[in-house]
Amino acid sequence: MENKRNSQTIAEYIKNWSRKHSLFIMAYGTGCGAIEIPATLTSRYDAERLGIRGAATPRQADVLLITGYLATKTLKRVIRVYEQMQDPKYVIAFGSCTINGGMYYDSYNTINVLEKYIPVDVYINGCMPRPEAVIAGFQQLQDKIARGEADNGTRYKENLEWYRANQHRVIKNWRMPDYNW
Amino acid sequence: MNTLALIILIFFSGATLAYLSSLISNKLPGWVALLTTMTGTVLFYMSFQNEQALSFSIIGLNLEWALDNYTILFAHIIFGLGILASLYSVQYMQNKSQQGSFYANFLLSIGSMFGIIISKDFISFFIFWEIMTWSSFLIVVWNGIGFRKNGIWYMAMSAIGAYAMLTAIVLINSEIGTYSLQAFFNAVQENAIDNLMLVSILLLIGFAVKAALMPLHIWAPRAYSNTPASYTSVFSGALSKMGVFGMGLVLIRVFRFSGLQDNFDYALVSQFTSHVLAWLGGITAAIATLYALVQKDAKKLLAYSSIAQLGYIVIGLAIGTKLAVMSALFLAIMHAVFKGALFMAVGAVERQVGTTDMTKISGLIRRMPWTFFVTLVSIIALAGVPPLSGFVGKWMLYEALITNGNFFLVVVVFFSSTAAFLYSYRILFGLFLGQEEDDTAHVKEAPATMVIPMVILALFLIVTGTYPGIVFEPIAHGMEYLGFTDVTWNMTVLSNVWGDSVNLQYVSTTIGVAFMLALIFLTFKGRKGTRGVSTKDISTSGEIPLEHENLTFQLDFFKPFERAAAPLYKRSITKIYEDVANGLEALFDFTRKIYTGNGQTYAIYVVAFLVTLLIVVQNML
Amino acid sequence: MEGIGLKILGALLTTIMAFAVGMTYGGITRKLTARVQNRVGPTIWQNFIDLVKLQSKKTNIYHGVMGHFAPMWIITAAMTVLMFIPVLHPNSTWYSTWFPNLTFHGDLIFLLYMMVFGSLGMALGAGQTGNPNSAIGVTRGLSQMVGFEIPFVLALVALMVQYKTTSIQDIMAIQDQSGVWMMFSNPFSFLAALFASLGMFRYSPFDIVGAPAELASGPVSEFGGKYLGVMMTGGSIFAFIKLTLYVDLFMGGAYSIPELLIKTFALYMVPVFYGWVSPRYRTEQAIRYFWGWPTALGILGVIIAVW
Amino acid sequence: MAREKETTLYIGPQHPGITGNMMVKVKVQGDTITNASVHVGYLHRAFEKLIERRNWLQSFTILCRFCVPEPDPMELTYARAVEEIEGREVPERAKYIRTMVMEMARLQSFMLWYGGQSGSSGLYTLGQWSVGDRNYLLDLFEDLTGGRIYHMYIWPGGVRRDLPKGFKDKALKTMDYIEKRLDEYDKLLFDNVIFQKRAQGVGIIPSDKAIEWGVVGAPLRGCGIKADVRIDEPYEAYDKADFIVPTFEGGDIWARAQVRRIEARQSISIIRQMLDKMPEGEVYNKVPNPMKWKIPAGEAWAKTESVRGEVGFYVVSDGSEYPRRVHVKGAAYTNGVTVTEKILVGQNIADVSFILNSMGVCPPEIER
Repeated sequence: MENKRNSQTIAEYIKNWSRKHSLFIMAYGTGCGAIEIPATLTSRYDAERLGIRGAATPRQADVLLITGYLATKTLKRVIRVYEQMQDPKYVIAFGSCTINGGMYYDSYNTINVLEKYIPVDVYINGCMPRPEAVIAGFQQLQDKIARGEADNGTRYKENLEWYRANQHRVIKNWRMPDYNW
Repeated sequence: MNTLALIILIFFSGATLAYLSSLISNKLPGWVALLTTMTGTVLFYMSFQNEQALSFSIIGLNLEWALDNYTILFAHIIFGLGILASLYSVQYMQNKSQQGSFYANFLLSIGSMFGIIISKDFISFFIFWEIMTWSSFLIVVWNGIGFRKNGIWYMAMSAIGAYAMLTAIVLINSEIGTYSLQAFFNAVQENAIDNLMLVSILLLIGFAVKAALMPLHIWAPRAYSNTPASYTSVFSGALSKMGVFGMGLVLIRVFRFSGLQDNFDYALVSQFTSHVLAWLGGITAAIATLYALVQKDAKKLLAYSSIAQLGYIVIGLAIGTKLAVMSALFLAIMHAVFKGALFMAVGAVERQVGTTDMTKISGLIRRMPWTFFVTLVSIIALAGVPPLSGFVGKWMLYEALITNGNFFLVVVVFFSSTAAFLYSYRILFGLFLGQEEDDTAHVKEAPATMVIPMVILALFLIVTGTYPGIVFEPIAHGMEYLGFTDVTWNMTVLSNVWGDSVNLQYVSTTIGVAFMLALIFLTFKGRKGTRGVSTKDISTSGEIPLEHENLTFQLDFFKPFERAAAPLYKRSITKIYEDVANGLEALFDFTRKIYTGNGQTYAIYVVAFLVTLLIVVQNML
Repeated sequence: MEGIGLKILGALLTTIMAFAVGMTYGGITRKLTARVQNRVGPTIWQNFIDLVKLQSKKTNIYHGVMGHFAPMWIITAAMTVLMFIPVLHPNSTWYSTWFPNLTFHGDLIFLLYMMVFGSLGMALGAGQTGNPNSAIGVTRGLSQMVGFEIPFVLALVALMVQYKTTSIQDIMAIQDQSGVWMMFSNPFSFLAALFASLGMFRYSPFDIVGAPAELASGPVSEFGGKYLGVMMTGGSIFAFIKLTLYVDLFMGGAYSIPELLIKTFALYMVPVFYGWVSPRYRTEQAIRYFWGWPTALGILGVIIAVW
Repeated sequence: MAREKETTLYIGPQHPGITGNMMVKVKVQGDTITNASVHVGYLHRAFEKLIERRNWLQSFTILCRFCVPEPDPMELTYARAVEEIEGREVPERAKYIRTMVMEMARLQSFMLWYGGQSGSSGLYTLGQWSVGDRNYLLDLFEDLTGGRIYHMYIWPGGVRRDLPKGFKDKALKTMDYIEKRLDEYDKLLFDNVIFQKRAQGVGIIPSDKAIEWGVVGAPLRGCGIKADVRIDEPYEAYDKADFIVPTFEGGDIWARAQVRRIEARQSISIIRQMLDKMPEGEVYNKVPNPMKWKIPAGEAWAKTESVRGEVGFYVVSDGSEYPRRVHVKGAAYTNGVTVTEKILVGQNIADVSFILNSMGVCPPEIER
């Protein structure tokens, strides 16, 4: 693990370094965790000092934040947004609900395990995670990027069939444009 | 036989032939017209180096026809556009009815335009002018649709112009006793005409109608948008230039080089008229631009844009300095080229899609790439963005205005040409960009005979953007005919009287190099894994649009701008004319009551009219 | 032809400087903005990092040929304008060695039009993507341009009339000879141009083109990765160009690079300061704003220049 | 189906201009909205159903998640309904604390509203300040309840804990700070000519229609109608507080913003009064073993005034450990869906997120 950074070529190192220090986050508040995003980005916690800033559209974004539980209706939109993002892309999942459903484990309208539908890089535990935890999560992601291990988009592409099957299982009304991944 | 007469004869007999051939087959007239224009053009270009002149007399009137450098300048426009338009026309008109009358009038108007510019006497000038007016009118109402809406304004305005011109001609004849143009110019030089200003202004009114100068422009949007596109390119490109041709003669030869500048009154009035005209041109440009950018129909938009562009040309002529006239003539030629190309492109869209309503079409870029290319080039030229030739004309116009001290006029011109970006984008976006819809999925590129003329025009724009000297040369000769001396020009360098210059070669080289670098960098870097996607694959906030939902922004494109400029849109000139017309109708109603049916009363009226006329004329003389 | 290598080197140097200065100013702005907002803020090199990141992103998609060309148009326009603009004062030694480029071969009106070239490309690219937000953003941008061009052109006309030239070098030279900067000899025109610059830089309250909360960043909403990176580069060069143009025209140009930096930075802070405390205008309000006081000032400036 | 003429714009769910996870689909002609429809359902978690499977105290974990920006009114309303069914007394001191918590929640919600206003209007400085300063209030909450966002502090029978040591001083200090900062925000926002131009005459709710449409909260008071549960049917210790409920004429964004501006000041005043007047004593009338706690059969309707307007809970008990039915009348539904759809028509695209923010739309509360 420690050796990984040294084994990178110079070009890879520069790429990963720049990716690490410039994370554009997708402004999509999918669940209640979104309430701590403004706090994270504004003056007290100031995520911009780490190079984190908001992006308005998926084309420009690097990080997709899944801020909490996903209703199936939202899941569909999240998949679309995620697929429209440009590689390399990362996913950070907030809160217990994305890990195992959390307090909504028995709700008929939310998904329980996010990992089944899109690949996740970093989970931030808690409900809701404090801004400090969010920033710690970001730093974890940054470390992962610097090590060159964050390959979310590739993972998704390689296991597309599996993800698609899972997605189809929960989204009954699948009316999505086709992508030639 | 003299070539000039031969060319005229070819066109007029070609017109007859075209009409007659339509009785045999509906496909024939197009080829006849193409053949005729080709013959005429070849004849002209074979012979125009020689000084051509012809004079003969019919029923006691001496008619003189001759070629000069100013004439040749406009002949280039007429024949260049004429031959391309007739080539374009063959396929464009393919499935339309009544081709016989269309082509007959088409050839008549081209022939009569040539007749106008070679006429060296007022009689043939006026006759050809009227033939041109009538033939174009017949094309405007050719399909019988919207005669009252579209044709009537054209006829009314043309009539005003024709009467003004006729009055002027009669007045000139009463002064100098001949109809010869040369005699008129000589008389002007010697200050032998008493009411020269009246004559000039009447002539200017006659020409302003064809040049669609405000407030005489209202026929133009209707007429332009109602004609088949193959003729509209000639209509807007060449026919409107006849007004410019005449205005150039009056404004430069009569006002500027009359040898009367020492006469204080005369100088004052001519200066005043020039200024009024220049401002009229400016206002025309501004208002027409504002109207153009609210249009929904591409043809109408181009029609208003034509009016605006002619406004710039009129400004240049009215300012009358060397640079200004040069810019005006350059813009006149360029306008013929890019507006010809644009009307052809829109015509191609009309033929392939069936409509030119920009709220109904979108995303044709992949279906009609050549048409898009032509439109793009023409629009860049129209907007005056370097490195295409529109910029050259605009640059000279601005420099002429600034160096001449027309500071506020330059702001008006700048306003209108900045606002022109809005409608330029409107037409590009409206037809070619935006969502690619399924209902235009079957659309194919226009046939080659339509694309080739357009592409030729576009290439001309590109070449003259860097080498405007190609066009400057005939312009300089033409300006020498108008009376300018030492007209200097350079192949690739523009310069004004203050000595500031733009080197176009450097401009286009820099743009080319920078663009190539960017192209290489962007295209070859990270090319792998990039896929072209359709316009359906856009970020609609994560949502998936429904089938019937429209994702192209089409309606009321520049609404905020309209709101901001609301006072400028308040009063339409058409409305004013309609008010006047209503007033006149009431007046005529009243007049009709005077007609009692009694012969004696009529006699009294006639006598009273003659007496009044006599008094008026006496006072005037 | 001797010295063509030197010329190319000079052109390269100009481009790199313009790029670096534009990017750094952007970074400094971000830092200062953060300080105003009680934050630490990113480093001032953050924009460079962002750019490297954007260039290192894969480009998964492109929307047709105009979408592909749009960034190129922008960078082409930026580089071309840069070649024709005198970065330093013609009398300075640095200028004659490194920065003359093609500045003797173009004038003010040419520059005005050349600057539009990039916007046109951007508009076309945004149009092809088919995103309605992009098209609305473009129409807003074009409308706003008609707004601020009026005071700007009035100021330029005053300038050209006052100095009887349209060449930027001559304008700078005359200011140098008379010893009075344009901004003092004709303050009204300068103010008109300054107001126009607010619209040109598209900071609040004139950031109506991108307006994230309204249009999700408008024209650029479909551009990511290298496209966005190239646009960003072009944008920073353009920022430098506009600032240098203002310095050349109204502040007598600069003799050395530090002087240039000080002057441009001072000018740059005007829209930035204004942006910190302003909400966004609606489009028609923005246009009306430019047609109000700035235009009146511009007309006053022309009148003063003539008499 | 034939293609529509008007352009469809999706504002949300993933859009910087939307408040939370919902969608406003607008049809635009030019930049004028001809038709707007608010789409919800992105956050549906079936709360009312889930509560039926939780016992009386477990429900509180879910209750506070009804409305993320301001969870406390939900807890209070539910607690009051439960207390009413069971007939449980609340100690006097707890009433004061509850009132104070409510006003603190209101205040932090106002701070967030300032942030939203800044985002939608492009005045980012304001948002950075106010959302940053909001953390001081959240610190107070943390001291008091242990949680930043979700508190679960108000329980049937009182509040869970008494004030911690030194809380009063800290709270007063924070209030002084916030009050000072509010003045600065006002200078930045309300004195700004551009904001005035943007806000005045935009997003008008006709005052004669306001009641008919079911407008509640600040938008209603912005129509000049004085309606506030806190004075109409005072609960907890509101009858002992001295405060005004501001009303403004006009019904536009400007009026609503003014209402909020004054209410924020009033909240500070109420918090100070509560801290001042607070009697000593118990804070919690303890419930028996929560897992076995049954309350008698019955039903109750309780309502409180949240920052978005009136929130009502209708709770039915069948005498078991679990609620039989909990129905929530949220404030945001009428304001955020039906009324917003109506007033968006005829407005500019630029004003959509402005109007949404001024209506105090809170998607999680709409969905439940």
